[in-house]
Amino acid sequence: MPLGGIIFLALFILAFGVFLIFLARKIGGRKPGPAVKFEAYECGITGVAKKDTKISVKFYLTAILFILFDIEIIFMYPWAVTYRDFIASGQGAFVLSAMFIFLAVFIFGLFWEIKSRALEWD
Amino acid sequence: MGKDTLEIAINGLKLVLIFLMMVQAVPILVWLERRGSAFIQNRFGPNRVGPLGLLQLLADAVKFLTKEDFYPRTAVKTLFYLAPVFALIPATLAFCAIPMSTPIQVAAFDAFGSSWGPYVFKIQGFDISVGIVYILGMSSLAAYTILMAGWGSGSKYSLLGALRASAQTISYELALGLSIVGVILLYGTFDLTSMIQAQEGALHFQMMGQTVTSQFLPNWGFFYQPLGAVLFFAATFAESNRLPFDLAEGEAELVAGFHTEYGGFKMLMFFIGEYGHMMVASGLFAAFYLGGYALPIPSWNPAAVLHWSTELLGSKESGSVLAAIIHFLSFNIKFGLLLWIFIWVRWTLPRFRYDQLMDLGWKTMLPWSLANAMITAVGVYLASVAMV
Amino acid sequence: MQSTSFLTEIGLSHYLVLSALLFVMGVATVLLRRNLIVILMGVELMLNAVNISFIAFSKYNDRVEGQLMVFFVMTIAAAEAAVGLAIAVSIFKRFKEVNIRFFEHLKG
Amino acid sequence: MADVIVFWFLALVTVGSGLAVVLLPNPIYCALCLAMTMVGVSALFVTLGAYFIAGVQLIVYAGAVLVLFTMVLMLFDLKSETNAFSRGVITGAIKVACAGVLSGLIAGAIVMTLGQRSSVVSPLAEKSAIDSTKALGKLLFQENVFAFEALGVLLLVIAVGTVSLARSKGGTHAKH
Repeated sequence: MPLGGIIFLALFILAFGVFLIFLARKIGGRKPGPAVKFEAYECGITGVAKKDTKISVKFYLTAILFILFDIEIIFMYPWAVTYRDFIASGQGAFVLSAMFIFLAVFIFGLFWEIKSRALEWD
Repeated sequence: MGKDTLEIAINGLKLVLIFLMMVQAVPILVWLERRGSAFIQNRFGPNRVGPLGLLQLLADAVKFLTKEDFYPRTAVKTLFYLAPVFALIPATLAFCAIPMSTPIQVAAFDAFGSSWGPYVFKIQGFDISVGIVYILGMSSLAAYTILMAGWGSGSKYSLLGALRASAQTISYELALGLSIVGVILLYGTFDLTSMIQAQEGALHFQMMGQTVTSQFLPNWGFFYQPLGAVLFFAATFAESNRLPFDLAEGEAELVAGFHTEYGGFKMLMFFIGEYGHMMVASGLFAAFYLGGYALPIPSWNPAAVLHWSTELLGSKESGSVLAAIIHFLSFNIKFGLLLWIFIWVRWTLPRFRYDQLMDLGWKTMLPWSLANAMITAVGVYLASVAMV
Repeated sequence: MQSTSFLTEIGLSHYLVLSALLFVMGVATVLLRRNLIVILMGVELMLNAVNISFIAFSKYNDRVEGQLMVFFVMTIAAAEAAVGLAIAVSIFKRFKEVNIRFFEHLKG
Repeated sequence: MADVIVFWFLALVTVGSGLAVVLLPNPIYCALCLAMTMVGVSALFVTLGAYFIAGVQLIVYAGAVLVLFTMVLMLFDLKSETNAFSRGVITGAIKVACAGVLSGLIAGAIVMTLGQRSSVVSPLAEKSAIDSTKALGKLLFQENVFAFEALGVLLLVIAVGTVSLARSKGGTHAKH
């Protein structure tokens, strides 16, 4: 496993990117302007304070459901990679049915989420 | 990384070269995208600077470099500046794990008073035997870039764009991960090179002890996993935030999504990240479903090409170099075609609405990729059991 | 001579000490911080520290069970984080507050 | 030699970013530093030969759980806390002392066991990544099938539970 290479490349890109940003800062500079120039973009009107930005709770609900389903998918990976070995040793039917029971739970969960309208965006 | 100093140095240089290759491919793709979109929409596109507008790339780079360095008053400067740098890392690290050609062999030689080699250099950044898991892990880190940029800008548009983009990315990661299960079941490995080797030769289906062989078609994964391939490709569009799934930067609603406040080189880095994800997706698709670097004719498999080039050039080493060049070109043709499809789709399909996007991800693609994995499992079982 | 071998020969003890350090950092996060979500992060840090020692023992005893245990721990940890954050978000929606000191004065 | 440098580098990264989690007052920086720790831990798993687990660590922890943490923190939009740490000299001192005693106990336990064992245990035969993954899969699906199915049910329960929690209006603790 070329861990050293991965770390080397990550650090190289980090250095490269930081260097480029500094270069662009040096060349581009930062010119003064009226105070409104340094406001965050707000369609041309004067910005108001950022308090109470209402963000739908759906975003985090999606993220939670993503975690749970992601783990179920991760469980399928070692299964998929050993599946042919199990078939060769005659345990294919057992492992297949074990996974199908697991998937039945998964599918039940997915349909429950759909039916309970947890995934509706309006 | 290597046995001795020379090998380590060459492998390190190779990584830097792959990174620079990705970086310099981006202006070319941008040019291709602008000219291609102009062609599709029956207009001219950039055609003033240089022949066919090719020098536009250079002009753009100069423009990006000389732009004023701007950050809004409300920005969190650390995150604002770090986000574009981090945008480069996951895509590049993931791309380095994709095999691009057959290895080059170097014979032993004497230099600097000691003997070196023999070496085998792979045309691949890192040879990772759990390649798929590594690539998925690396590309799942891309969500941080988006969140850092969105929150660091201190702008409402950026924050909303970032939340949308990350919710979309993670939703489609499920369909992506599940469609890959079919591929893993098919080849029984995580290693991309073994997958490509499994796709050599002529197409043959095994079912209940019968084998049907087609001499004309290559043994590509696409013929075993058509549904999986379509789902995988669609999910990668959403992963790389490309139209028709570029809700994060729907201009009419969110100005430019999470990079609203970015300009100049910082925005260029986000671009490199986005195109990097497209390249990872295209490279993975080629490796999973289109035989990777192998030529599309069954009898011209990598071993045969290596044999032919060795006969032609007389030595094993120069033969391996020629074979590597041939396979590299073959990989790049597939790679380029897939990237062109990314561009083509962008200028053909309209954008989805956000609820449609989420519905498609959770209620259509997730169940279908689940069905694909189950069908593949049953198919592999039936094909193997009757064989025994 | 002792010090160089400590630096150049990485053994089981190195991983265990690293794991212990991370675990203590997790404990310190849970004890010292007042933000509900940062406390949950401290719990994750502790679980990760334990995972390191599981994997280290698994490697140095040449048994795969340690890896399997880590797989299970990760699953449970992710589930715990999901539930913890769901509770944190519903608390935040109700009280607009994530500082645990605030909840000392609640009555059931 | 390269392995040694990699280990010390990773130890530095994990411990450094772990300390940042404890000490930084801004919770968003805490979450990002924790993500860095997770990536470092994943790389440590690679040095220990657990390749698949390292990938899972990257996908599940760094790619999912901490993205959720970061998203929730942005949802709350907490800039920086005025008082991030517990107040009170006595309670604070007790807590720091607790952490110190715990670290001392753990370090002592490790040192004492090391004295009994023969210095450094040598790692056994190096396995290829795919073999160790296959061994993991076989163990999971032959001897631990029940645990696997139980985890499936657990995940289902949690999926249902979190959706109900997210919808709840706050239970009996109504705010007046």
